[in-house]
Parts: sequence; structure tokens; C-alpha cells
Amino acid sequence: MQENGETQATEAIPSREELEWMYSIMLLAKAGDERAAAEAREGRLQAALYPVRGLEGVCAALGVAMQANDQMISSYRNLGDALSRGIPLRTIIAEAYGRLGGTSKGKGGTMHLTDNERGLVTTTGVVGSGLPMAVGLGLAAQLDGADRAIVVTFGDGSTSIGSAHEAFNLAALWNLPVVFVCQNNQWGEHTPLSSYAANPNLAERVASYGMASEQVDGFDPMATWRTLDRALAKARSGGGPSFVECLTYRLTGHSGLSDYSYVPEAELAAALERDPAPNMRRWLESSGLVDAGRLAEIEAEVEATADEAFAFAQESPPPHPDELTDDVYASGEGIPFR
Amino acid sequence: MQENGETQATEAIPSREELEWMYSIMLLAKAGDERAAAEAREGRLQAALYPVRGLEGVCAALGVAMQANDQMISSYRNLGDALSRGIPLRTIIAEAYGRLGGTSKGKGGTMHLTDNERGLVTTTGVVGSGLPMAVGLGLAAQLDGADRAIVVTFGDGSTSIGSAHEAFNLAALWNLPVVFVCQNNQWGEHTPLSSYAANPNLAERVASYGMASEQVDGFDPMATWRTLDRALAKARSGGGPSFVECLTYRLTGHSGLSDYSYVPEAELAAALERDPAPNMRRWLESSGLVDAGRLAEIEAEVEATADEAFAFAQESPPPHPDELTDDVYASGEGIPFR
Amino acid sequence: MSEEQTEKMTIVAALNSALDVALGLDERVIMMGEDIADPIGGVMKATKGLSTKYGEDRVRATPIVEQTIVGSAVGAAMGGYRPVAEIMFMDFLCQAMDQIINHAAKSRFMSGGHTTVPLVVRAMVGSSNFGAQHSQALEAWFMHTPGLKVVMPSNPYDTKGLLLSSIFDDDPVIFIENMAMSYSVPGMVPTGDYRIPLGEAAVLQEGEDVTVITYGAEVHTVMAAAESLVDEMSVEVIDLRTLVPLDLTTCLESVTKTRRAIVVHGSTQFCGPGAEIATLITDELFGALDVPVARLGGTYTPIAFAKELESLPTEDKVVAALRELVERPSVARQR
Amino acid sequence: MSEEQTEKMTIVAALNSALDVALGLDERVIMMGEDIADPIGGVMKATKGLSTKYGEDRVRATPIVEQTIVGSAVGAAMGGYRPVAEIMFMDFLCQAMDQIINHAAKSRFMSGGHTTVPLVVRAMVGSSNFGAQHSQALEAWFMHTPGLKVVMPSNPYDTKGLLLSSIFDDDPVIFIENMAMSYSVPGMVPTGDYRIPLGEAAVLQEGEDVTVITYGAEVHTVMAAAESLVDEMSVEVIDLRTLVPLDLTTCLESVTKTRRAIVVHGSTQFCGPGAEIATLITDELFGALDVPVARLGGTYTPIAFAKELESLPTEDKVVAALRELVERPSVARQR
Ligand SMILES: Cc1ncc(C[n+]2csc(CCOP(=O)(O)OP(=O)(O)O)c2C)c(N)n1
Ligand SMILES: Cc1ncc(C[n+]2csc(CCOP(=O)(O)OP(=O)(O)O)c2C)c(N)n1
Ligand SMILES: [Mg+2]
Ligand SMILES: [Mg+2]
Repeated sequence: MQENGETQATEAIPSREELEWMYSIMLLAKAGDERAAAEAREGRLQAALYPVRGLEGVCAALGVAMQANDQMISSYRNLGDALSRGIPLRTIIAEAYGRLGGTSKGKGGTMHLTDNERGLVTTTGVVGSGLPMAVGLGLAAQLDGADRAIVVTFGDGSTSIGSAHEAFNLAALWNLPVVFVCQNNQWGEHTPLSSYAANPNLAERVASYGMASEQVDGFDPMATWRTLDRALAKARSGGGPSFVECLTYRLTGHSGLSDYSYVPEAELAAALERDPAPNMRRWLESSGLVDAGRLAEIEAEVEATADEAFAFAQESPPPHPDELTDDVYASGEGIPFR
Repeated sequence: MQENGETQATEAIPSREELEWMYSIMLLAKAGDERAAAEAREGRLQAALYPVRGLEGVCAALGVAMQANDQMISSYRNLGDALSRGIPLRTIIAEAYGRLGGTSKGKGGTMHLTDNERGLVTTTGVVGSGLPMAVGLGLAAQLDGADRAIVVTFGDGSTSIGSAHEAFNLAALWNLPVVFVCQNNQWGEHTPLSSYAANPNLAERVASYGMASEQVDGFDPMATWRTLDRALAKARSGGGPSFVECLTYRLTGHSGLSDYSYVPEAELAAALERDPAPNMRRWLESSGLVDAGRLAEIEAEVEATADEAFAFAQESPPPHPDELTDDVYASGEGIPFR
Repeated sequence: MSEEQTEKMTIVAALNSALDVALGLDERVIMMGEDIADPIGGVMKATKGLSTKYGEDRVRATPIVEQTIVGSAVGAAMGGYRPVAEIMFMDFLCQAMDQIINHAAKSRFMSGGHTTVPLVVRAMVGSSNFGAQHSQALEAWFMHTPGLKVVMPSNPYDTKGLLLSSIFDDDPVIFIENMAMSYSVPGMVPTGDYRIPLGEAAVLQEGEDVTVITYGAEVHTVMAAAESLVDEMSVEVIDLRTLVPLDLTTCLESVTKTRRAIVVHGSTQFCGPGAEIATLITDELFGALDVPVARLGGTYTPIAFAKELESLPTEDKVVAALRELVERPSVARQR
Repeated sequence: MSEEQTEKMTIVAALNSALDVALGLDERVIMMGEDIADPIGGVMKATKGLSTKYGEDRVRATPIVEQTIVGSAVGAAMGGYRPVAEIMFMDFLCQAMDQIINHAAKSRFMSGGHTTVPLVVRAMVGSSNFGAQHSQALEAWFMHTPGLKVVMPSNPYDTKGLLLSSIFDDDPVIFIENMAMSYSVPGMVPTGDYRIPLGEAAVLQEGEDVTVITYGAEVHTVMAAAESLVDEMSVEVIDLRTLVPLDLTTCLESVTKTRRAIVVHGSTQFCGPGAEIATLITDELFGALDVPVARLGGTYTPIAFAKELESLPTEDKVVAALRELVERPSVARQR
């Protein structure tokens, strides 16, 4: 997909069905984010929220590039990633409300979605901590002799922390089927990449571990899909790990309601031009891949899904207080629960 | 200094006095190691020992390249480093015996030498943990506006751990006067470098942080001295941090009495050919820099110093049991010491 | 000390004021932490304005590197500075444990007293809004670690006075804040320099029937519970303020009078601070106690996200525990 | 279970045998840790021969990356395996705390029970020969962390039986060994598979006058002290074996009989396991105790290198504490 919304005729693209799904993942992530923020602003939702805005193209690309048996570890900024695994928005939102209908029965909250059937193994609130766990999942896949790949998503800021370094080295050393997907939105909370790294080229840094490593335009879902698809195929066939740095920009504040007044205006304006969903829409329509009617249908479906998800969540019962001591241990005999 | 023990005429070398001191550091490290191991074997010394054998040339080069006001953090494998700071062998050995005459009054032991006056700020037993502290010392030097540099020494294996990565990035980002001296002896305990790193070129890895980074032949004290001298001068003058990977080989087992049967014979034999002290001796003599008589004198002095150090240590009194609760806090009021 | 001028401050404002005073008093005071520089001035805004006023050299925003935030503070302390390291959520101290335990806490001892490590690690107990990884209270770990001091204030006045003492103390101090109190319990605070000594508990309310020993955010829960029980019993409330050094004397004096005591805290009850405090009191006052020293701490579960699953002491739980404690018949010695 | 064939084994040999049995029983058992592969087979040789027998795929020597040793174990557990991670010295668990606390311990709960993390982290309490950074006993931290189990055996037989139970337990287990005992306390051990359930203490010696509750290496110190006091008093000795779950029932039964008790452990006394155990016993048996439950743990200091500076319970200290405890007059209730 070019800046003007066109893709080279020679380059592969997903099927029409997949393209439609990509588009709906993007819209759904945005709709989920925005409604949750509105609910929080009204005081009806007490949860930490981390909008995906800017990363939708990467999430959509993951949705198509990953196969059903692949596994993912995501972070607190997980809504788009979770949707890309096909997890129903309703269970994600129910978790945000702390309800039994949530992915984690309301015990985890927004940072801790789990859906093992759909391959979302865990999402973590601790920066950088997903990478060592992904190494372990990669090890499991390798030992199983399975043709599955592991994706771990994390931000640019997360590459600073020690655990990331350890995991890169180990994945390269053991030739594990792990694809490290860096969702580089140029900010670690309120600090820009240039203020926390002398060399801001993260792909270059990771290449030095002896691992395949590249940058891709994360605002371009087609380019991102192709790069991820290649990396995943390589991982599944024993070719080892890759680092894929998806270059995007954070289109909102760090968290749901947080200040973003410090963002350089021109940077944000330029990034908004590249906003993946509207660009993809233009391209789908102009290239004739999906017609205007079908696009409108998808948009209406997304709205309906979002409506239904929030309604479901709000109606889902909260856990009973006695459930506090459930799920702490597999076998809790002799445990001093009070 | 070339393989054959000769140095290029065009290249700088230290003064004769400094060369003599370098030679004596090397011998003293070896003498200290060997006598301590013998004492341990006889059951007269109960301490973890980490021989310097193979690294003597790097330690000697540090001894001349570092200035009096520079500061150092070393590891458990610290005997040569400590000697390079001019710390008397007697206080180092007294510490190994756990005596009051030791650098740390017998409380620290072999892994925990301290001599603030001579700029050995701390030595740590935890792999990789010296690097973040060196960043802090570098910060202090930078804030002081002082023209001092910080050296932190650590092994090849220590580059795997997360803290090293964090420290490299931060030192580069803040342009700190820290020289990271990697004493690469090709082994992390019993595991060879090739088994724990997909890319065994550590200098290449560290260069990717945006930091000056190079490899040097650590068996060549002159080349090592020149490289360290440059890096230290650069650090002192605000030029920022460097990573210097000194390539050597471990000439003994990991610790004082540990097994080394697994070492590939040919590798060890080749490394022994490069043993820095005898090579330096040959070169000093053949180049006419130091004559045979003076060399014999130095050797005798080293033996005498070592004799005296062990005698001093053995005669130094142990701490009184009541001193256990001293030095835990600067102000210990209200502390439940029992 | 100029205690004259006071201002109404939140705990965050008191933190900011303490840091401002310390940076102004001594150029060896420096700060490091994620996002602490302006414009954002810290995620809770505790450092707002300080990098602008004192320069980014002294107030440094770091990458996301908890281990090296603390490690560089240890190094800078060894280099003659008095660093204040900010770790956003206390849970992330997990990343920095090696530097805290093996270096900050032990260096003075291991060096035979030659090395001083005057540093403060500020960290915040989070909230269940963020889930189990942003809400654990870990003070017991640090109490269990010789070489550290542990401070956990409950109000703006103490926060500022204790933070200033901590910064100018020559030992490493773990200074624990609580997210829930950040803006919710404003109070009058002197604008200048003043110090509250480490190791002195405060008796917040005198009483005759029972002693509650608590600290940090639970102070407010306990005070509310005591207030609601005002017609039923006379409750003495002790705010420990610092956990190491521990002001056992004040606790013993109180329990000698009341003969009944409970320790209330937000960290997990099992192997928590309450166990130590209860044991110390029992050791000293065994024969004078009517009933065993009670405890109310967190349940033996991670912190749940759903509000219905309450792990921490609530006002209701404290009320129930106090009623039970006071109504319990004095235990007779069996033979 | 075939307990028939037995062999004299050191604790290290018992560990090796347990790991061998587990690897042989279930191909989902894997191991990772520094230097654990052959030829060296682990710094204490606990894994000697296993990488050769079961392949380096299943028994992996890692780089020096404690955080990722445990983190990859967590991930592999989530991926269906039963990893056993080896961390050389317990002190280095400081590096891995985030993975242990925020992930291993909490994942089951945070996932609403959907995720199981069956893993074992083996770690060794070191020795003062290495200094303060290689000798700290940290079991209290893990006891204070809901979601973990904590095992600390004292002899070869228990080591093997408890390690096998730990590996096949579905919860994360911190399994703590002690360097001093590695080769020094050989005993008869079945060569095959057998299990000792987690949460069952062992009464090592029955007695009437006093109960000593202990675990790990201190079991031997206590037994020696009891032996040397055999003419003076009758000592009941309980080896807890696992700290979570805690077999309080066995402790209470014993103290009900003896009316006097002491908890002895090698970790720091302040805020240590003894505080919790003493408090639990006092809660239940307050009226039946002659004197408060005593404790003997490590001093509130780092571990010193010099042997003269002894922080841990020694036989002499245990003897003195037992004499004091037994001779102390029963405390009368004051009114
Ligand atoms: C270990 C740790 N330190 C600090 C935080 C607080 N924190 C949450 S998100 C974040 C920024 C992460 O930036 P990045 O990795 O770029 O991800 P992004 O939020 O931009 O998606 C920080 C510092 C945390 N969650 N974990
Ligand atoms: C964090 C940590 N993990 C493990 C160890 C145990 N250990 C001591 S030395 C060592 C090997 C270090 O290798 P390297 O950095 O190459 O230094 P060398 O010993 O070769 O000088 C290991 C694993 C430790 N001290 N600290
Ligand atoms: Mg980011
Ligand atoms: Mg090495």
C-alpha cells in the first residue's frame, strides 16, 4: 500500500475476506477504545485503558498473518491484538468491567486478558516481561515439533529493559519460532524514543544478536502483513526468530484519559494523515477490492458489535465475593487464604 | 607488542617505570592466586577464589591507563583489578582470610573488596550488577564536572544479563565517562561463549547502542593499554562511554579449585602460548627496555611481597563477634539487630 | 527549620515540596526515574517543575530500566550524591531487587563500613484498577532485609517531613507512597524545610479499650472505623510511619494500657509486617494481654480487578475485627 | 511407586535421582539453568548426566539470564510443559522476581483460572564463604506471595520425594536447597518414584518439654542441640518440610502437649517465617501456652564473611535458647 493508498500490482495481498476482516479489526479497536474512554469519563468504568490508536494497522496485519494454532503474548495495550486473535469484543469489554463474562472472569482486568483457545496465552502489565515468556512458549513449540509460531507484541519503550535483551539473545541462540513484534509508536509513556535511546534504530540493535531484524511501515497494513507473514512462515518452518519493528505513531495520550498536550503538533498531524483505517478504506474502495456498500455494511456491523459488547458487559454479573480465593492454586489445601 | 613479543616502533608505550609496574602486577596476581589456592587446598583458607590467570595483561594495562582519580568497579574476579589500583596485596589477602586487616575488615570476603581512597569503589559477586552502578558513578563524575573516568570490569558471560543492556543504553544516552572493560576469557563459568550467544562478537553487539566499541587482543598488554588509554582519555574529556572487549582465554578452571577437564586441549595450549607475563618478560628483555637483572629483582620483590602479604593476613586478628552489628547502618537506633 | 508558613497540600504536592526543598538545599540531591522530567513531571506529577527549576542534569527522565534506575542511584550515592530514584509502581521493584538487596542494603556492611549509600527509592503501591501487577504492597520484603530503612507515611505533613529526613539520612530508604491517597487526603504542610525523625510512630487518637497499630493508607480506613465505633468503644490508633526503624516503644506503652491490640495493613497478612509486630508485642506483654494480638491484612490471594473481590482491609472489616477483639472474653490461663 | 530398592545418597544425588525419574516419567518435564548440561552437569552436579541421557533439548544450559531462565520456564509451563528452572544461588532470584511474583504466582488468578503454571524453581541458599551476596535465605518473601508453594527439605529422602511432588504439582513451587547440606547428610533413598505430599510436616523426635519447629539446614543444628540436651529436657522436633502449604495442625498438636515452643530458621528473624508461625500458634493456643512462642532466626545483619561474625542459629545458640525457654517460669496472667 502506497502513501496514496495504492499497492503495487506485483505484491501479494490477502484475500478479500481477509481484507474485510482487517478493516473491521481496525474499526473495532477504535470503537472499543473510544467507548471505553467515554464510559471511564462518565465514571461508569474504573479501569486502566490503553488506546490502540495508531497501531490498528499492525494489529490487523497480525490478524491475518497469524494462523489459528499460532500463539500470542501481548501487553496492557492489547485490545487490537486480542481482536486480531478473534476474541469477541464482548468478553474483552466484560473484563474491563470486572465481570464474570470477561476473558478472565473479571479477576484480571484490562491488562490481563487470556484466551487459550484462541491462542492469546497471556497479556502482561509489566513492560518487557512478555519477551522471556515468549521464549518459553517458543521452546514449547520447538519441543512439540509443532509448526506453530509465537508472537509477542510490545512497545518501543519496552526494548530498553533488561528482560528484552535476555530474550533476544536466547531466542536467537536456540533458534526459536518467536516473532518479536515491536509496536513502535515513538513514545514510552510520556518520553519520546529519542530521549531514551542513543541509537533509536531498534531493528539495528536487535540485528546485533544474530537475529533476522527489520523495520516496516506500521501505518501500511499491507507492507506490515507481508513482513509479518514472512517472519511467521520462517519461524514455523524452523528458520528461527525475527524482530519486526513496526513504525507508527501514537495518536492519543498514553492511557485512556491522559494528557497529550506535549505532543509536537506537526508530528501528530503528519501521523494522523497516515491513520490506517481511513487510508485502508480509501484503498479498498479505490482499488475496487471492496465496494462502498460492503464497506458501509462492515462499518454498521462494527457499531452493532460494539453496542452489543458494552451491553453484554454491563449486564454480565460481577463475581461473587467468595470467588476471591478461587483460582489462586490448582490445589489449595493447607493454604492460609485469609 | 606483536605475537613474537615485539612492538611496532611507531606505537606509543608506557614509561619504563610503568612497564615495570605492569610486569609486577601480572606476577603479583599470579602469585596471589596460586598461594591462595594452595592455602585453600590445605584447608587453611575458606573462601571462594576466582583466579585471574589469562587476564593479567588486561589488569596491568588498566593499572597504567587509569589515573589516580579514576574510579573502578570490579567483580569477584578482582585480584588483578585491585592490584592495578595500587591496593596492597596484604589487605586483599587479609580480606580473603576474613581478618580485620582486610580491605573490608573481613566482613566482605574475596568478592567484596573496597578501597575508596584508591578508587576501587566496590566489587560485586553478582554477574552484571556492576554496570548499572558504574552508570551512577559516571553520572556523579559528570555532575561533578570532574575529569575522571569510571572503569567497570566484567566477564564475557556477564554481557548476557539484562542489567548490562540497560547500562549500555543509559551510558550512551547520557554520554557518561564510563569505560566498560569486558574481560572476555571465552567462558562463563563452565559454558563457552559460543554456547550462550548467537553472535559472539560482543563489541559488535554493544556498538549497536550507539557507543564506541572495539575489540582488542587482551593477551597483548601494549595494545590493550593503548586502547584503554584512548577510551579513558575520551571519557575524561566528555567524549562519552566506550566498550572495550579484551580478548583473552581462561587459563584455569572457573574458581580456585574447580574442574577444568572440559577445556579443549588445543585451545588451552594455544592460549598458554600467549600467557602475558612470560611474553612481556621476553619482550622487555629483548627490546632492552628492562634488563635481566632488574627483571629478576622485580620477580624477587613480588615473591617477597606475596610472602609478606600472606604472613600479614594470617597474623591479622579476626573481628570480634560483637562487630557483627556494626556497619549495617550509619545510624542504627531503633534497629532490631537480633 | 521554618515551620511558620503552611499551605494546604495533597500528598503529591507534599512530595513535590519536599523534593524541591531538598534539591534547593543540597546540590548533591539528584533524581532519576521514568517520565519524571517536565513537561509531564512524573506520572503522578510529584516531580512537576523540578527539572525545569533545577535542570535535567539533576532531575533525569530515564528509559524504562528499573534495575538501572536503582543501580545508578546506588552508584551515584557511592560517588557522593544523594539520589532519589522514582519507581512508578512498587511491583516494579521486582526488577530492581538485586540492586536494592545485594547492593544498596549490603554495601556498607560488606565494605566494613567504608561505603555509604545514602539513597531513597520512592515507589507507589498501586490500585486494583490496574490489576494484580500494579497493586501489591511489598514492605514486608524490605523489612526482612537488614540494611534498609522503610518508610510509609499516611498524610501530606508526614510525607514531606519523612521524605526530607529520608533524603538526608545516610542509609538507603525505601519510601512507599500509596496511589489511592495521592490527591485524596489534603492537609496543612509547612512550605519550608522540616524533618520528622525516622522511627517515631504517631498516636493519632488516644483510647482505652483497644490499640490499632497501622500505617500508610490503612490509617484512614482505621480512623473511619474508629469513628464509626465511637459510641461502642474507645480506640487508640497508632500510625507507625516508619517500619524500619520500628517504634516498638510507643506500641508497647499503648498495649500495656489497652491489653488488646490489632495490627492492620494492606500487604498480605501471611508472613506480613503484622506477624512481626504481633510477635514482638506478645514477647514483651504476654502476661498483660487479655487476648492474643490480632491481625488484619490482605487475603492470601493476588489483588483482584473486580471490586467485589476485596482483598484489602475495608472499613467494614476493621469494624468487625475491632468488635470481635473487644468483645472476646479475656483468655484464662489453662493448666 | 516402588520404594523397594534404596541406595545411600547425598542430597545432590537425591536431586539428581528425582530429576532423572521425572524426566523419564514425563517428556513434558524439561530443565533450564546455567551450566546444567554435561560435561559439568551443574555447579553442584545435581543435573550431571541428565543432558546426556535425555538430550540437550530437554536439559538446557542457558546464558546468565536469571530473569529469562524463570521467564522461559513460565512460558514453557503455559505451553504445556513442566519446567524445572535452576538458579544457582537464591540471592540471584532477585533478578527473577518479576517473573516469579508477577507472572508465575499470579497468572492462574489473573486469568480467572484459565492458565496453569506448573513449574519448579530450584535455588540454593549459599554460604558465607562467598560473602553476603551468596548466602541470604529468602523463603519469607515467597511465603508472603500468594500463588506460590514453598518447599525446603532437610535430608535426601525428603528432597527426592518432595521434588517429585513439586514437579508434578500444578502450581509454581519454589524449591530451596542449602549448599551446606549438599554432600554432608547422606541417607537412604529409594531409587524409583515416590512422593512426599506438599504440606505435611515430619515429627523427627517426640518430646514432652518443648517443641522446636524448624526446616531446612537448621533441622540438623536443632537435632544436634536436642541431642546434647538429652539429659536436661525432652525436646519434640518438627521439620516443616514445606512452608506453603504449612502444616499448622502438626505444630498445634505438638504445642498443645508441650505448652512451650520455639521456631528456628536460617533466614533473618525480623519479619521472617518464625513471626508468622509464632503468631498462628499464639492465635490458636494463647491460653494453653506457658510462655510466649520463642524465635531464633538470623540476626538483623547481612551475612558476614568472617566466621567469627555468626548471624545464623548455631548449635550453641539453640541450646541456650532451649534452656532459657524451658527454665522460664510459666507466665501468670496479670490483672
Ligand atoms: C517494568 C515496568 N516499568 C514501568 C511501567 C509503567 N509503564 C507502563 S506503559 C509504559 C510505557 C511503555 O512504552 P512502550 O513500550 O513504548 O509501549 P506503549 O505504551 O507505547 O505501547 C510504562 C513506562 C511498567 N508497566 N512496567
Ligand atoms: C546474577 C548471577 N548469576 C550467576 C552467577 C554465578 N556465576 C558466577 S561467575 C559466573 C560466570 C561469569 O562469567 P563471565 O562474566 O564470563 O566472567 P568470568 O567468570 O569468566 O570472569 C556465574 C554464572 C552470579 N554470580 N551472578
Ligand atoms: Mg511506545
Ligand atoms: Mg568469562
